[in-house]
Amino acid sequence: MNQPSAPPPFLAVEDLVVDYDTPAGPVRAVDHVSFDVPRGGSLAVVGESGCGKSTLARAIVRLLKPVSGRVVLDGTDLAALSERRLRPLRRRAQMVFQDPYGSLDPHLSAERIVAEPLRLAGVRDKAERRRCAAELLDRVGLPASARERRPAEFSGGQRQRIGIARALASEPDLLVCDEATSALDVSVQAQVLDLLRELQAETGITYIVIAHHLGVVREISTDMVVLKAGRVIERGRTAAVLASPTDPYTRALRRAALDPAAIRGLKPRAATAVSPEGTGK
Amino acid sequence: MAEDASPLLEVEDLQIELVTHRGVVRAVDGVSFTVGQGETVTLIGESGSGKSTTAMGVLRLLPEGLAVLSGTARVGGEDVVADPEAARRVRGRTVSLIPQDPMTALSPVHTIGRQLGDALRLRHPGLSRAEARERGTRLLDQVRISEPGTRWKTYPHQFSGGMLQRILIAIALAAEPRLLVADEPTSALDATVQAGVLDLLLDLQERTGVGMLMITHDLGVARLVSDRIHVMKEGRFVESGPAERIVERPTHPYTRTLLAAVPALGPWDEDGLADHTPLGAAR
Amino acid sequence: MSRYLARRLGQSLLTVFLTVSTVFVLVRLAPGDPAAAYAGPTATSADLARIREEFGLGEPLITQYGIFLRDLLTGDLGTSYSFHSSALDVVLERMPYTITLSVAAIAVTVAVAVPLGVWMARRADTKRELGANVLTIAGQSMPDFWTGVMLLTVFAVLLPVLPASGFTSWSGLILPTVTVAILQLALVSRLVRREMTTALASPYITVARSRGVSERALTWRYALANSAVPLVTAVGTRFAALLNGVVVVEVVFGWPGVGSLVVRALETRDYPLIQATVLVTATLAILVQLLVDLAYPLLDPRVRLGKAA
Amino acid sequence: MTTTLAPPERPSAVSERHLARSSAARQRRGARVKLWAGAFCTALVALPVALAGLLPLADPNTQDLSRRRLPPLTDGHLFGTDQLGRDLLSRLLHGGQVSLTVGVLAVVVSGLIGIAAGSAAGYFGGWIDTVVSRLLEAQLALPLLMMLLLVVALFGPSVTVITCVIAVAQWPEVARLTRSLVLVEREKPYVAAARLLGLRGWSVLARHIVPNVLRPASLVVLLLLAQAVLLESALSFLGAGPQRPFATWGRIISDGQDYITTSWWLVTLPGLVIALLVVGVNLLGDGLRDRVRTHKPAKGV
Amino acid sequence: GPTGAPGPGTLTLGLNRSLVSLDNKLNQFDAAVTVQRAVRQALTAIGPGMKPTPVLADRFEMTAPTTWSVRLREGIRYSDGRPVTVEDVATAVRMYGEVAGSFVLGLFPELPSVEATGARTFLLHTRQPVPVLDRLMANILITPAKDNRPEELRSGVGTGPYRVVGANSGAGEYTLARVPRYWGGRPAVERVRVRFVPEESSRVVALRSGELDVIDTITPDSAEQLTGLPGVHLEQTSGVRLCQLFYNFRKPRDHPLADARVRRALTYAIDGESLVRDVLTGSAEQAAGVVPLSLQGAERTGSFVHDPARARQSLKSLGADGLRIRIMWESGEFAADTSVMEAVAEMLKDVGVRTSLLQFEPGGDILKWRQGKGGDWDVIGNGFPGPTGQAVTMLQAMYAGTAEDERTGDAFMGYVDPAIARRISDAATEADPAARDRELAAAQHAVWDTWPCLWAFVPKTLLARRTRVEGIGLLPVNSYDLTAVRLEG
Ligand SMILES: Nc1ncnc2c1ncn2[C@@H]1O[C@H](COP(=O)(O)OP(=O)(O)OP(=O)(O)O)[C@@H](O)[C@H]1O
Ligand SMILES: Nc1ncnc2c1ncn2[C@@H]1O[C@H](COP(=O)(O)OP(=O)(O)OP(=O)(O)O)[C@@H](O)[C@H]1O
Ligand SMILES: [Mg+2]
Ligand SMILES: [Mg+2]
Repeated sequence: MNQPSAPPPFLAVEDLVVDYDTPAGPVRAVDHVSFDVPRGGSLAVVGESGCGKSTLARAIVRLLKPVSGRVVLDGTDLAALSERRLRPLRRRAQMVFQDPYGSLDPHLSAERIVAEPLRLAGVRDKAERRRCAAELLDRVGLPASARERRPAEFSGGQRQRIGIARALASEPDLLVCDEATSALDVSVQAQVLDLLRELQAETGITYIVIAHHLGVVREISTDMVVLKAGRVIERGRTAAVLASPTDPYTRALRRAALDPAAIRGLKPRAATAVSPEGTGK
Repeated sequence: MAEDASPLLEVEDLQIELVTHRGVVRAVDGVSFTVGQGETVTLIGESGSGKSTTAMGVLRLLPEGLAVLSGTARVGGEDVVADPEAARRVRGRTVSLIPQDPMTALSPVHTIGRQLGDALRLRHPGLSRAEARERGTRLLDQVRISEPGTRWKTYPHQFSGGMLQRILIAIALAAEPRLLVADEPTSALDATVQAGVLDLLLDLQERTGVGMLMITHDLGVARLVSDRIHVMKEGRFVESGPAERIVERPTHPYTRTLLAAVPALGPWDEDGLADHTPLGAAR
Repeated sequence: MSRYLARRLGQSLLTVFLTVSTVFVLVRLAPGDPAAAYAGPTATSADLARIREEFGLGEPLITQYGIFLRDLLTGDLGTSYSFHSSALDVVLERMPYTITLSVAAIAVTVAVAVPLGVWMARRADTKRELGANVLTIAGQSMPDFWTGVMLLTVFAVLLPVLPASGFTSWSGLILPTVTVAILQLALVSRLVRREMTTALASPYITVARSRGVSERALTWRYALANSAVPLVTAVGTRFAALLNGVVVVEVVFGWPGVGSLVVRALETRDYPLIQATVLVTATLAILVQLLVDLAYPLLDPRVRLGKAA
Repeated sequence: MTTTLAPPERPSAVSERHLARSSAARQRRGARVKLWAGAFCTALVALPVALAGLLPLADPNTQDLSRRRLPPLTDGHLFGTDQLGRDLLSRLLHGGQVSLTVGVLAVVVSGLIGIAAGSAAGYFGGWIDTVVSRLLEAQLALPLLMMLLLVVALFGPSVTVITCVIAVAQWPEVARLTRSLVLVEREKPYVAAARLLGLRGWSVLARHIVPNVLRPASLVVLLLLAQAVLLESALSFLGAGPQRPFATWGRIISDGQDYITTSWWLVTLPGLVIALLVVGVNLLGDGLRDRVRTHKPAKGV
Repeated sequence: GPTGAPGPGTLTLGLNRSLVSLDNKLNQFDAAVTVQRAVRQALTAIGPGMKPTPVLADRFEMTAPTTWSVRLREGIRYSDGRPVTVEDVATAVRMYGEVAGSFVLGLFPELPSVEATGARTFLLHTRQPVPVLDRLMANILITPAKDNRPEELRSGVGTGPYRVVGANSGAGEYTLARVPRYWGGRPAVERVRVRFVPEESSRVVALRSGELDVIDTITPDSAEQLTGLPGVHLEQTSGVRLCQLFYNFRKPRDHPLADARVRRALTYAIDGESLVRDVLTGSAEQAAGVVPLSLQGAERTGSFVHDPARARQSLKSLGADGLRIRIMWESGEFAADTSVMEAVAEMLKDVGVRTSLLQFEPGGDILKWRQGKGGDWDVIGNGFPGPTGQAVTMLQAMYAGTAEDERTGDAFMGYVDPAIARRISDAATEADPAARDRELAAAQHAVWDTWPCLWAFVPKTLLARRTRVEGIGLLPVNSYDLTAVRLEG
């Protein structure tokens, strides 16, 4: 896959397989997925709901142990590492969770949640940590008055932003965003996307973005892969894939994407702008 | 379908204040709107502006010790602000809710079948377990959960976020409500499934005249399904109007900012003629 | 799951075995002489030597242990020194009493403490909740002996409605059960209260409420099911402990349970009886705990047993 | 964003009544009441015990056989006298020093061991769980009193031995509960999030999981206080208590048992003192747990 | 009436110790005797005044110093109708000899051999004279030879007025029913229920509520509490048990306690009267001899005097004023043991003797200490039973220790006095009752003069009954004859 001349990819996922154990036996959620992302690149993962995107994301950051395959981050295969060997590398690969509420420790205030990774990063001074956390929260658009609140006291979008701030606080080299902006209104979303791009320009951070909104995908990613039922069915430059998708599913996806500017007319409308071949039913 | 001229939901000057440890927060500051039969009214607006609070307030689901409601909110003619009992009566019958955060909205220790079945049997007390299961699987199928039969006995943590969201939609529909309050019902769904679900909802609206109060960030969705849109910011409506007008001729600066911020999808080759990087080279 | 079960059963067997072995060694290391306790104050050294011989206490510890193990395999736990009959039989004769009292006490505890805890959760931070707290805590803080005698005085002497002692009729079960239950009430009710408060504030409760689920069902079906793991654990632990007998309550109510038996066996250094009691109660207690452990995944499907984090 | 009452064009509907009945206020009030009531009850017992040496009390061991078993409030004996004519109050206060130590140590030691071992077992699973679980299972499976008696028989009935024995006697119950709570908690997404940050297992446990299970676990721990104090009375009863004539609460109670129907105060008063203390400590614990830490005081409207 | 109250024809006894068996080969405590003898009987019994009375034997005579002639009563039968034979007696004696660790065996200097001389007559032979054999034989219960085994019998029949109709020996509960054709008179009570109620206050509550009819061996405090209650009556007699605070006789020669004068001086410190009145609430008597005076052959030898000044002064003059004393005892050795010990400690403190108290868990090593193998001590609390009712048995056990015994630690608390020991053994084998009593009296005076105890007392035998129970002739040995008991109303 890699040309000999090209620089080694920053993240290479090779033949990744992830199973879930269920009482009824293992369920394969990710099925021989391979791709790679260069340093400073950003790759979008799109696909049908339930196709294994989150699973893939969790396997990349090694919250799940893959059945087989490799996740090579900057030359190190994370998949094979023991928890202890992995721990020092953890900070480099962070993730924003799809479940913003569940992934926040309910007994900590927003500020402490964001300050936690700073402590790990070696910021010893408590006041300094608070200041940094406050700044991060500010950057994702959370008001200063909200810093002392606990997760239960926030709106959905605000929780999501706390999750983003926490992930950024680690100053990772790789950030996996699992639907990180799905609960944000478009203007805040734009603000967050700006922030991510800005950071990328500054620090060369690499993104893997899971999103359903193709507009967001287009804005943030340079490349994309399309998953279906745990397998990669299409990949390429984002612009190209969005402009002329080849796989029937991708085409259906593209067709179903709603562009407010493009919708005309009154209800009832043909919402089923999807051709039957594309829904996969 | 009840031939009732009065709106399904009539909110007037609704104000919701949250009494927190840090003082009183006014989350919703005097909003008024109505949702009539067969109508879809959409709230869009800033994150944290009070959309969910409004929705929950209308259902009187905010903790009694936390929220102080004032104004009126009549659901099917009954004012739930004045009478908490009325809210209890209408919930699960006249009105049902699709909550915002699907991952925490289901009891983790009960199977989804149990929770969906319960919802069904609340609506139809006579239903046997088997019948409930039969209807339930059909509902799951309608929201495009594959293999609903085998998934009936699985637990929420075994589902993806989008699947849970669809299950919650199925549960909300199980109540066969006259009014559906949907808080970002498709935010975790990909476009094809979203289309399917919206189709289902619109079809339902067509058939039964269900009224919908919808909250969404996706202006595309808002544009598609809404009759009226209210733009919310800091607890108030900054702009209200028919969907087309809001999307096409926004007057308030905030609405304009919002519309301007919508990520563009870009052009595409609908016929699939242009070629692009072939499969296999991801760079 | 079945592999886990097999491993757990193996481990539990081993635990029972080690427990009994520990006791075997401990009672022999501790000062005290079964022969002396047996022979009474007038015995001479010669008597003692003969009795020791008779009991097989002359052998070195390791030999005694070997014999003990050999006999254990054939289900023979020896003859009780003070009862002069099979130690196992003596214990098994008392076991029904202990089990009856334990089951009754746990049942009453759960039947009272759970609704009380739920009530306390609903009335959180009110004067009445405070009152309930104070009463239950005070109830479990008073010496069990005191509680027992007070109940006896009231219900057997002042208003003679219940028998004072023994298990001559089912009504004889009431007072000991109530006494034991009073000792557990504070813990279980407060635990239920705490867990229910958390559960009732969870989003899924709100969502279930939005579906029109009645408050009753919300509390009893949803919130309680979500508090089940700690509740079952606490109750299971208490139950296991009760199976070891409740010495004081047994003594006060003349209840022929194993608790007072083992204390008496210890007083007379009745080694076979001590070992038999420990074997029986430990097996039961460990079984109860195994069941509690196995219940976890049923009570909360997220729990994965035997897996490292 | 919300406004914390920006230009109040619209009057707030929040009345004083709402404020007073809001869960925030109720919780704060509840916590305060519990805190104060708890502190008061605790102090009412603990202070005199601590100051027993300084208070103008009769000698706890001086007997007066002609004035034995005087009921409370007679002849200057506030709590009456015991079966040998010793001043009960003085014995309670002097003996309380050991009993309180036993109780507090039991709570601290059993609590710490129990929470640490239980949460480690629940979180790490594997062999740690096996070892801890089997250990606590074994200890729970043994009749507690028998084990205490054996250990005391082995090491002699000194206050130190008794204190240590009682202190470690109760960890299994705490450990088991903590373990079960952690088993549920560790599967929650926020734990995965914490692990992802690169926290060591122990830090995840200590900083994220334990604080979330501490509330229910500490409930059990604080209730151990009474059990610990009373266990000592069972030991005293069987002659395994600390050396006579030194009075501990357990000893006073066990000696008074013979007289419970003739001289009610000999057991009832020490029992009430223990109950008062335990109620106090538990309320104090509740109050501290429920206390709302806010930087800004609540503002009215 | 209260739940659980016995019916009109049923007598319910509440024992505080679990009656493991109705046989007594291995298990005999005084209160059990009442029940055991209602089912199985011996040749004789100890009656009022500690005199032997014939039961199964109608003749029991010493025909030579080592030979006794016995005749079985005419027409006695077991409850199942079988007759009692000489073979049954011979087997019973043999079985008591074969069982290991028998308590009964300890009472006999040697077991007699049985020589049948007729269908109902036989001779009992001993090697040494056993002048009290007629009393000792009261402990050998007769069972059909066929059913007898060298172990405690779980079932089986006896000649007694009652037979067992229900038993749970693990729980210590028995139901006895009247034997229809009992060879003696028909007992008045139809059914007897025996229950084990370990806790004193529960027994008291149960008696008050009418659930129990008789509770024996009650503590001073229960006695005090039950006095004057309607429906309850207290019985008491002087007891046969001796409770002592015995000195350690293994002290080195130069130790103050090795000096009888120091031992006596210390006794002056003890206010025995107050102990009896205040601590034991009048339920005991100070010892006025070296054995309880209710025993046959007991001699009044002196009494304990309370005189702290004299104690202080003598101790000083004997150079023992800095004495420190360690008192030890096993929990439950006698009623109110801890209170007595704490009070004694305080009294000793008043004469300048510092005391430490060491209480042992039951079953611990108290015996080792008593045998001098546990370590040093000064005074031990000890209760000594007198089940035979004979002074000589008790004297032999306590004061007849020889140097040889002491090598194994068997001399009671190290008490070795060859002259006294000889006297006691001579008395024990003396066939002539008058001479024996003279000899014993002299020995008792000699013992008293060695001041073996810091203090000693004889607890009274106490029993409480509902007033509906009549005819309990409580004996000092703490048993009574169930056949004589009647139920009124
Ligand atoms: N318990 C609480 N205590 C204090 N503030 C709260 C509490 N609950 C909600 N809020 C605040 O109330 C405001 C309204 O929240 P709401 O959930 O209605 O927002 P929303 O419009 O739904 O936002 P989003 O689109 O992000 O979900 C937010 O600013 C939120 O921070
Ligand atoms: N704990 C689990 N046990 C069993 N199956 C699971 C578990 N978690 C997820 N799955 C299954 O794995 C598949 C992939 O789930 P995943 O969460 O990766 O989907 P996703 O692509 O992120 O979907 P969405 O867009 O809806 O979030 C789903 O079919 C889901 O049912
Ligand atoms: Mg997902
Ligand atoms: Mg919201």
